[in-house]
Amino acid sequence: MRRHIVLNIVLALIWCALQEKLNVTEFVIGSVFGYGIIFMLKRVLEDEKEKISPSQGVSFVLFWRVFCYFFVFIKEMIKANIDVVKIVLSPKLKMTPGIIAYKMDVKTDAGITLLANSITLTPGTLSVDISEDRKTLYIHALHIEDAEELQQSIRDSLEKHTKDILG
Amino acid sequence: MNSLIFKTITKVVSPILMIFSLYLLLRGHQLPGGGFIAGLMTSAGFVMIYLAYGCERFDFKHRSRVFYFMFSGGLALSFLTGLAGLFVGGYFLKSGVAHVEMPLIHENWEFASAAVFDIGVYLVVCGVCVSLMTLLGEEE
Amino acid sequence: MIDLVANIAFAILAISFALCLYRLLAGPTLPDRVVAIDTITTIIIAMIAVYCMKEGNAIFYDAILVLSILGFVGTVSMAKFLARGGKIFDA
Amino acid sequence: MKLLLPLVIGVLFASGTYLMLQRNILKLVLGLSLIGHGANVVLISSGWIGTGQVPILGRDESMPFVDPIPQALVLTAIVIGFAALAFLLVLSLRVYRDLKTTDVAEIKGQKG
Amino acid sequence: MSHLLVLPILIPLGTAILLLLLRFQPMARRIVIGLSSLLIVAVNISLLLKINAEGIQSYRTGGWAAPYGIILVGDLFSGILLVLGCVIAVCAVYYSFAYLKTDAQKALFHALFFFLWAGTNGSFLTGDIFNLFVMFEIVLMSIYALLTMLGEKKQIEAGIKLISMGLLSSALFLVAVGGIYAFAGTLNMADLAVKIKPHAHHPLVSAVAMLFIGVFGLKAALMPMHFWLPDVHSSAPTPISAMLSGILIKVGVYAIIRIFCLIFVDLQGHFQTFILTLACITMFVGAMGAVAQTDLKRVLAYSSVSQIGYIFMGIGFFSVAGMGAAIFYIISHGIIKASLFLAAGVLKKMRGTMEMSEHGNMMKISPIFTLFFLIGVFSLGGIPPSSGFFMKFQLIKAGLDGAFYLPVAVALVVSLFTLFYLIQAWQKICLHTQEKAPENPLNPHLLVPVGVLALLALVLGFASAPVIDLANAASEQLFTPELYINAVMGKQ
Amino acid sequence: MTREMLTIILLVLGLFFIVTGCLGLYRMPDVFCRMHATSKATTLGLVFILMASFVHLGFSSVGLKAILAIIFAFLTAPVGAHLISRAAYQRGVKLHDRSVTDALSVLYPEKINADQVQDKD
Amino acid sequence: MTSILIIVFFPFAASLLLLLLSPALQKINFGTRLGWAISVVPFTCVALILSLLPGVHAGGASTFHIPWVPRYGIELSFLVDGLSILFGLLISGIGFLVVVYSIWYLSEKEDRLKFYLYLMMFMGAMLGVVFSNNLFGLFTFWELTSVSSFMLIGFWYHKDVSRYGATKALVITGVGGIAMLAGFIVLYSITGTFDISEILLMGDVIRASDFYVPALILIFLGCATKSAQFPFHVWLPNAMEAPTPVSAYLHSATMVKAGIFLVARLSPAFSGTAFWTGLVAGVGLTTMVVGGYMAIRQTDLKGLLAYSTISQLGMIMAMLGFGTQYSAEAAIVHIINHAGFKAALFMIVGIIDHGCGTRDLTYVGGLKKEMPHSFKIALVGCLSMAGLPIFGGFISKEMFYESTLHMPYSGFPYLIPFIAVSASIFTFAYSFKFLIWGFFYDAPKSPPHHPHEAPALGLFSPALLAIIVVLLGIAPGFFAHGVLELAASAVSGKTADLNLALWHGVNTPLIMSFFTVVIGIFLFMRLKKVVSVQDKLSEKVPWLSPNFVYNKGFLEGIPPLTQACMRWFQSGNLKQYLSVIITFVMLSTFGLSISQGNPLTFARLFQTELNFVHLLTFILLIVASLATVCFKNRISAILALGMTGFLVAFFYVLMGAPDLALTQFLVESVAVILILLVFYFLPPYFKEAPPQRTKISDISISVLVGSVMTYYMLMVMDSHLTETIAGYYLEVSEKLAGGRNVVNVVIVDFRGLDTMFEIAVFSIAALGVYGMLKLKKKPKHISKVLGSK
Ligand code: NA
Ligand code: NA
Repeated sequence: MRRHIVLNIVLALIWCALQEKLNVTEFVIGSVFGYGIIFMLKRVLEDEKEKISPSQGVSFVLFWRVFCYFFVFIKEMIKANIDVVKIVLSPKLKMTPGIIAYKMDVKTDAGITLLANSITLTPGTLSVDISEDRKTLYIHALHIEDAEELQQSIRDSLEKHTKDILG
Repeated sequence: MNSLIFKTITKVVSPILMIFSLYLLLRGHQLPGGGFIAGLMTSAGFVMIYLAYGCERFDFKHRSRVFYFMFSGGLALSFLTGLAGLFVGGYFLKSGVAHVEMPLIHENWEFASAAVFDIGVYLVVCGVCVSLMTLLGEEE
Repeated sequence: MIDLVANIAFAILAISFALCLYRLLAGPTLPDRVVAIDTITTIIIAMIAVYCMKEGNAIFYDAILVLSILGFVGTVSMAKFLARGGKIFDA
Repeated sequence: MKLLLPLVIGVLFASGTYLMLQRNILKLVLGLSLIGHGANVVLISSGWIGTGQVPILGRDESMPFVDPIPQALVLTAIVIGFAALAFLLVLSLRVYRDLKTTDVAEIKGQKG
Repeated sequence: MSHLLVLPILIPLGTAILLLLLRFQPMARRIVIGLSSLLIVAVNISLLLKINAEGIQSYRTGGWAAPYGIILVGDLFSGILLVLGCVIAVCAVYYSFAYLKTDAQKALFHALFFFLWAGTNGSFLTGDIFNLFVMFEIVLMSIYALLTMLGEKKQIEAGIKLISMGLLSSALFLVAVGGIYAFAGTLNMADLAVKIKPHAHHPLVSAVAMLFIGVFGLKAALMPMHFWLPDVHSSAPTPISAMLSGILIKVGVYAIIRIFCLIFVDLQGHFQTFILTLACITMFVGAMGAVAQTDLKRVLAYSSVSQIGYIFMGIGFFSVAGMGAAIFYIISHGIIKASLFLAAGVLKKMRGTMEMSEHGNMMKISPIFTLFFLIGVFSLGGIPPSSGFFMKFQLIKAGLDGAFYLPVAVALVVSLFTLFYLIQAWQKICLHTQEKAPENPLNPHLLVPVGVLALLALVLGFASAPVIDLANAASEQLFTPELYINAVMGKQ
Repeated sequence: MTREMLTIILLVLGLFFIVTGCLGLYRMPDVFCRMHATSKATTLGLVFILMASFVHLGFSSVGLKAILAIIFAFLTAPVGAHLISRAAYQRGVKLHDRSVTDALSVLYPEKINADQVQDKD
Repeated sequence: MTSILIIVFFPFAASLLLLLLSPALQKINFGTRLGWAISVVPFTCVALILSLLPGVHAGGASTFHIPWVPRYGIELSFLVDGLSILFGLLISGIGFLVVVYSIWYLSEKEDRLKFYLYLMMFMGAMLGVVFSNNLFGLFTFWELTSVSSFMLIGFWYHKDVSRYGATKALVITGVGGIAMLAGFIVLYSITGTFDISEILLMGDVIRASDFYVPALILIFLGCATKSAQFPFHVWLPNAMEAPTPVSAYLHSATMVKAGIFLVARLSPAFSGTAFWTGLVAGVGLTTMVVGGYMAIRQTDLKGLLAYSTISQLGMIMAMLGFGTQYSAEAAIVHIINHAGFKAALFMIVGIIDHGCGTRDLTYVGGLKKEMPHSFKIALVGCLSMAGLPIFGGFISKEMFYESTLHMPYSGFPYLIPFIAVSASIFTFAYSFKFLIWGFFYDAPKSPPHHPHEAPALGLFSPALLAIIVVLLGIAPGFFAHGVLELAASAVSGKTADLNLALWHGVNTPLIMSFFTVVIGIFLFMRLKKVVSVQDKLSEKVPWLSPNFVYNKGFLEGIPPLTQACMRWFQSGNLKQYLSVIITFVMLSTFGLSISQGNPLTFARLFQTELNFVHLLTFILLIVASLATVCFKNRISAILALGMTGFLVAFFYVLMGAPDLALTQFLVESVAVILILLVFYFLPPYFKEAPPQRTKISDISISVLVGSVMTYYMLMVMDSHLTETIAGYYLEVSEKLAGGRNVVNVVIVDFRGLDTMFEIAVFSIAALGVYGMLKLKKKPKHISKVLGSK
C-alpha cells in the first residue's frame, strides 16, 4: 500500500513535469490519473513471490545511499566504455570471453533487477540469465582471467550499493 | 518462465507509459499527440504487461469484455459528441469550446468538445489494439 | 555552427547506421540481427535528437520518448519470439 | 534532394510488388505493407513545397508552415492501413489453419 | 439547411454502435434493427423526394464551409442510389434473421452490416475525395469481416484474395489523392472541378484519372480488375452476396461516374475508347464465365461482372441518354440481382450446396419460388415488360444514337448468352428431377424478400416511366456539373 | 558561447560512443560480445546526445523529457541486451571459440543449436 | 374501343386469375369443368373481334393508346385493321378449338391448371402482338409469346427432350428477339416514332434511308427465327415435345405465324426493294425446300407435320417477299388455309397418339378401319396440304405459282417457279406419306396398344376445321370478302380485290400443279429409297445441318470452351490476379498520361536544393526496402520491414510532421508484435525456388510498377498548380477551433467525419478478427471472449 502511495506521488510529479507546471491543480490531476492507473494495474504491481519489501523506509540515509550507488555506477560505466572502446578499436580484439555464474545476496525483485542492469552497463560484463531460484546470476564477461576475482569485484562495488538501497 | 528483470522493469515503465499516454491524449489539440497516438501508447503499455506477465497476471481473458465495451463505448462517445454538435451547434460534428471558471482554484479552463471526441478515439484505439492482442494471445 | 556540426553528426550517425545495417544483413544469427535493429532504433533516436538541435525545435522530443519505449517493446517481443520458439505472450 | 524522392517511392513500390507476387503468404503481407508505406510517402510528399516549420501555432510565426492537410490524411491512412494489416494477418493465420498451407499458389479457391 | 442529408449516414452508424453496445440483448437488438431500418428507408426516400423537388442539397459537417470541411452533397444520382441501397439492405437484413444460426453470429453480423450500410450511404453522399477513401475503406473492411466471419473454407480463400486486392487498391487511391492534392491543392470535389478545369489536359490529371479508374474499377469489378468478384460473391453469406451485387459494386461505378462528370469532365473524350473497350471485354468475359459455371451463385456472380460491363458501356457513351441508361441499369440490375442471390441462398439453406446438379424439383417443391426465380431470370434476360427490358433497351438506344455500333453489337450478342445461362440455371434448379430429398425444408421467411424484390423488378417494368424519367433527370444533372459546384461552393 | 561549446562537446562524445558501439557490433566475434559493445557504448552515446540536446534547447523546452528519456535509456537498454542474449543462448547460439567458460550450460543442457547451422526461425 | 382491351387482356386476366386461385383450385377436383370455363375466354374474343369487323369495313383502321414510357414514345397502343382482325380471329378461333380439344386430350393426372394458365398467357400475348400499334408494345407481347411458349413446350418438364426443345425454342427466338429490338431502335432512328401506323406511312423515307438495310436485316432476323425460317428452323421439330394441343395451336396458327405477321405488317414500309425481295423471298424459298426435304424423311407423324410447317411457312414468307399485290393476297389466303388444315392434322396426330400409344409410322398404319372419322378429317387435311382441288390448299398453291411467275427483280425468270414446283413436290409427297402410310399401309411393327377412335369431344375440333378447309375450297368468296381482302390491303397498302375461285381455266399455274402431282406421286412411290439416300447423306456430312451447329457448337461446344478459357483466365491464382491488375493499371496510367504530352523538363527537375539529411534518409530507405525483399528468413524480413517503417517515420520527422512520426513509430512497433504473434502459428518460409521464368516476370512487373510510380511522382513533385487550402486552416484553427496543433484540429474537427469513420474501420477490424477466430469454435468457448452469456 505504501509503495502505491509513493508510486502515485511519483506519477503525479511526472505529470507535473510533463505539463511543465508545478502547482496544486496539476498535482491533483496527476494523482487522480496516477490513482486510476495504479488501480488498473494493481495486479501487475504486486510482487512476484511473497512480499520481500526493502528493509528501510524513505529517509535521508536512503538518499545518500542512492547517491553513492549512482556515483559508483557512473564511475564503473565510464570505465566500461573506455574498456569497450579499447577493445573495439584495438586491431586484434584482445579478449577471453565466457559465461560465469555469480551467487547473489540481494533478494528483492528490484534489487536483482538493479544489480543485473548495473552489471550489464559496467565493464566487460553482461547479465545473461538468472537461475530459477533467483540466487545465481549468469554473467557473460569479456575478460575472464580469474573468475573469482571478477565475482569479488562485483560483490564489492555494485552489489554492496545495490543491497544498501533495495535489500 | 519469463525474465524477472523484465518483469520488474515492466512494473516501473508501464505506469509511466500510461501517464505519458494520458498526457499525449489531453494535449493533442495543442501539441503533437491526440487520441490515436495516446491510444496506441496505452496499448503499448498493455502489450508490455502482456509480454512480461502473459495472460494470467492481468487476466486479459476475463477483461476482454472490458476492452470490448471500451471500444464500443469509445465509438459511442465520439458519435454522441458529433450528435451533440448537431443539437447544440446546428451541424453534425460541430465543435464547441467552453470556458469554465473552475470552483475552488479560480482558474479559467477551456473545454473543447473536440477533446471529448478525441477521448472517444483514444478509447477505440486502445480497446481495439488490446482486444486484438488478447484474441491472438489467447490463440497462442 | 550548430548546423554544420549537426550535418557532420548526421554523417557520422549514417556511418553507424551502415555498420548496423551490415550486421542486419550479414547476421549470421537471428539474435545478431535483433541487436542490429535495436541499435538502429537507438541511432534513429539520436538522429531525431540531432535534428531537434539543428532545427532548434523540441517538438519532436516526444518521438524520442515514444521510440525509446517502443523500441524496447519491439526488442523484447523479438527476443521472446526467438527464445520460446514463437510464444511471445507467455509469462 | 527532391529528385531522389520519386526514386525512393519507386523502389518502395517495386519491392512491395515483388514481395506481393511471391508465393508465401507472409511475403504477401510484407509486400502490401511496403506498398502501403510507399502510398503514405506519396501522400505526405504531395504537400512538400520546400522547407517549412511544423504546423503547430503560437510559437514562431516567422517561417512558413508546412501543409498540415497531407499530414492529417496520412495519419488517417496509417491507422486504416494498420487495421487492414491486422485483419490480413489474422486471415493468413486462418488460411494456414484451414487450408494447411502458406503457399499462395495453393490457395486456388475455385477455378474458372 | 436541413439535416436530412446527414441522416442516411448517422442512423446506420448510430445503429451499428448501439448494436455493439447491446451485444448481450438479442431482443433489444431486434427492435433496434427493425426501427432503424424503417427509419433509414423513410429518410432516404424523403431525401430523394426533397432533392427532386428542390435540387441538389449540400450539408457542411462540423459547420465548416467548402472547401475546408467535409461537405455532404446529395444530387439525384446519389439519392437514387441511396433509395436503391436501402431497399436491398432492408431485404438483406430481414433475410439474415432466418439465414444466420446462432445469436453470436447475428450480433456480429448486424453490427457489421450497419457499418457497411453507413459506409455505403456515406460513399454516395460525400463530396470530398479523401472522405470517399475513408467511406470506401469502411465498406471494404466490413465486407472483409462479413465475408470471413462464418469461417467457411471458400470464404477464407476468397477473403485473402479480396483483401490483397483491396489493400492494393487502397494504396493506389492514396497515390491518386496525393497526386491530385499536389496538383490542385484541395480535396473537395467541387473545388477540384473548378481548379482542374483550366488544366484538364495536363498529363498528371490523366494519370490520376486512370488511377481512380483502377481503384474504383476494382470495386466495381471492371475487367481486368474483376478477379475477386466471382469468388467473393459466390462464397459470401447470401445476404452479403445480395448486397455486394445489388449495391456495393455500384459504389465503384458511382465513384467513376462522379469523378468523370465532375472533376474530369474534360477528359471524357480522352477516356472514352478506353472505357468502352473495357466495358465490352467485361460484358463478354463475364457472360462467358457465367456460361461456364456449374455453381448457381457463381453463375450469378459472373453475371454481375457481365452486367457491370453493360453499365460501363452506358457510362462510356458519355451522353445524357447513355448515362441515364446506365443509372436505370444500376437500379434495375440491383434489384433483380439481389433477388436472384437471395433465391440462391434459399436453395443453399435447403441442400447446403450451390452446385446446380445437386438441385432440382423446385417446381414441385415450391411453385412460388419457381415463379420468383423465373421473374428474376426473365428480368435479367431483358424480357419485356420487366424492368430488365428497359435497362437494355435504353442502353442500346443510347448506343445507336451515339453511333457506337460495335459496343451495341457486343451487348446484343452477350444479352443472348445472358438469357441462355439464366434459363439453363433455372431449368436445372426448378425443372430437373432430383432423386435426393432436400435436407432442410424451405423456410418461408427467406422467400419473403426474394418475392418482394422480384415483384419490385416487375413493377419497375410496368411503371418504368417515372423511374426512367428520374434516371434521365439524374443524368442531366450529372452533365450539368455547374449545378453541383454551385450547390457546394455557392451560398449554403 | 560556453553553452554552445558544451553542446558540441557532448555531441561529439555521444557520436564517438555511438560509432564505437556500432563498430563493436560490426567487429566483435559473437553475439554476446557484440552486445557488450551496444549495451554500453551506444547507450552512453545516446545519453550524451540527449544531454547535448538538453543543453542546446534548454530546460524550458525539453525539460524533464530529456531526463525521462535518459532514464528510459538506462532502464531499458540493459534489459533488452539481457533478453536478447538469453534468447540467443536458449536458441543455442554458440559462444565464440576463444571463450573460456560456459557456466550457463548447466541450466540449458539441451540446446536447440539450430541457429548455428542456419539462420532458421 | 374498350373491346380491344378486353380482347387482349381477357386471356391475361384469366391466366392471372388461375395463378391467384391455384392454391384454392389445387384442393378441389374440378375435372373437365375448368376446360369448359376457360373456353369462354377465346370464344368471347372471337365474338368481340367479329364485332369489330364492321367498323373496319366501314372506316378502315383505328387505334387506341395507353401511355407507358412517354419519354421514348413507348406505349401500349392497338391497331385494328384487316390484318390484325384476320390474325386475331385465327388466334382466338383456333384457340377455342384447341381448348375444347384439350378437354378431351388432357387426362386427369395432367396439371390442367398450369396448362390453361400458360395457354391463356400465350393467347393473350399473341393477340397483343397482332393488335399492337406500337413497336414496343409489340415487342413486349412478342417476348411474352416466347416465354409462354417456352412454358408450353416444356410442359412435361421432367422429360429431358421437353426441356431441350423448350430451351432451343427460347434461345433461337431469343436471338431473333434481341436482333429485332435493335432493328426497332434503328427504325426509330430513321422515323422518330415507334407508332406502327405512322411508320407504315413513311415507307419512302425508310427505304431511302442509309439504315434501311441494317434495320431490315435485324427485324427480319426476329421474324425469321420466330417463324422457323432456314437456318433457324431447327427449334420447331424439337418443340413437338409439347402436348399435342399445344403443337396444334403454336405451330399452325399462332406462334410461328407471328414472324409472318410482322413481315406482313411491316411490308408496306419495307417492301418494294430488290433487297427485300432477295432477303425475304430467298429465305422463304430456301426454307420451303429444306422443310419439304426434311419432312419426307420423318416417320414420326408430328415430326413430319413440323417440317411441313417449316416448309409452308417458307412458302408464305416467299410470297410476302415477292412484294406484289397479288403475292400479298396469296400469302393471306395461304395463312388461313395453312392454319386450318395444319391444326386439324395436328389434332388427328394427337388422336392417333392417344389411340395407339405412339405416333411413329414404324408402328402406326392402316388406321382407316379403326379410326374412320379421323381418317375422313385427315383426308381433307392432307389433300388440302398437298394442294389438290376442291380444297383451300389448292387455291392458295395456285396463287403461289402465279405469283412466282410475276415476281419482280428476278434475274432468273425460270428459277423461282422451278424451286416452287420442286418444293411443292415434296409437299405432295409428305402429305401422301401421312395419309397413305398412316391410314392405308400396314406398319412394319405393331403399336403398343390396339388403336381406337376418339370420342366426339376429341373429334369435334378437327372436324370443324376440316369443314372450314372444305368451305375454303368451295366457297372462298365468303372468306375473301369477309376479312381476307381487308387483310391483304393492309399488307400491300393498296385496296385488294380478291376473286378467289377453284377454276381459273388452264393456265401456267395449273400446268405447274399437274407436274407437281405427277412427280409427287412418283416421289411418293420411291419414298423409301429416297429416304435411305437422305440418311446416308446426313451421316456423311453431319455439319451441314443447322441442328449440328446448335447442338455441337452451341450447347456442347460453348460451355466446355468457356470452361477451359475461364480455368485459364480465372485460374484462382492470386499472384496472377495481382500481376494482371497492377500491370494493367500501371501501363494504362502511363499510357493515358503520356498521350497528353510529357510534363517533365530536365532543367526543372534538377533545380532542387540538396539536403544532406534527406539524401541520407532516402538512401537508407532504399536499402531497407530492398533488404525486406532480399531476406530469405522471415524474421529478418520483418526486421527489415520494421526498419523501413522507422525510416519512413523519420522521413515524417523531416517533413515536419511530429504527429505522423509518433503514430508511425507506434503503429510500426505494434504491427511488428502482431506479425510475430501470427508468425508463431505459421511455419517458416518454405524452401521455394521459383522458376527462372516467374522470377524474371516478377522482376519485370516490379520494375514496371517502380518506374511508373517514379514517373508519376516526378510529375507530382513538378506540378503544384495553386495555393493549397492549407492557409485557411493555419489561420483559423486557433481562433475558431481552439487548437494550436493544426493537424490534430484538422483530424478531430475540420475532418471529423473522416476520423469518426476511421475509428469505425478500426473497430470493424477487431470485430472481423473476433469473428474469424471465435465464431467457428465450440459455443462453450465463445462465451469466454466477447461471447454470449
Ligand atoms: Na493528433
Ligand atoms: Na494515428
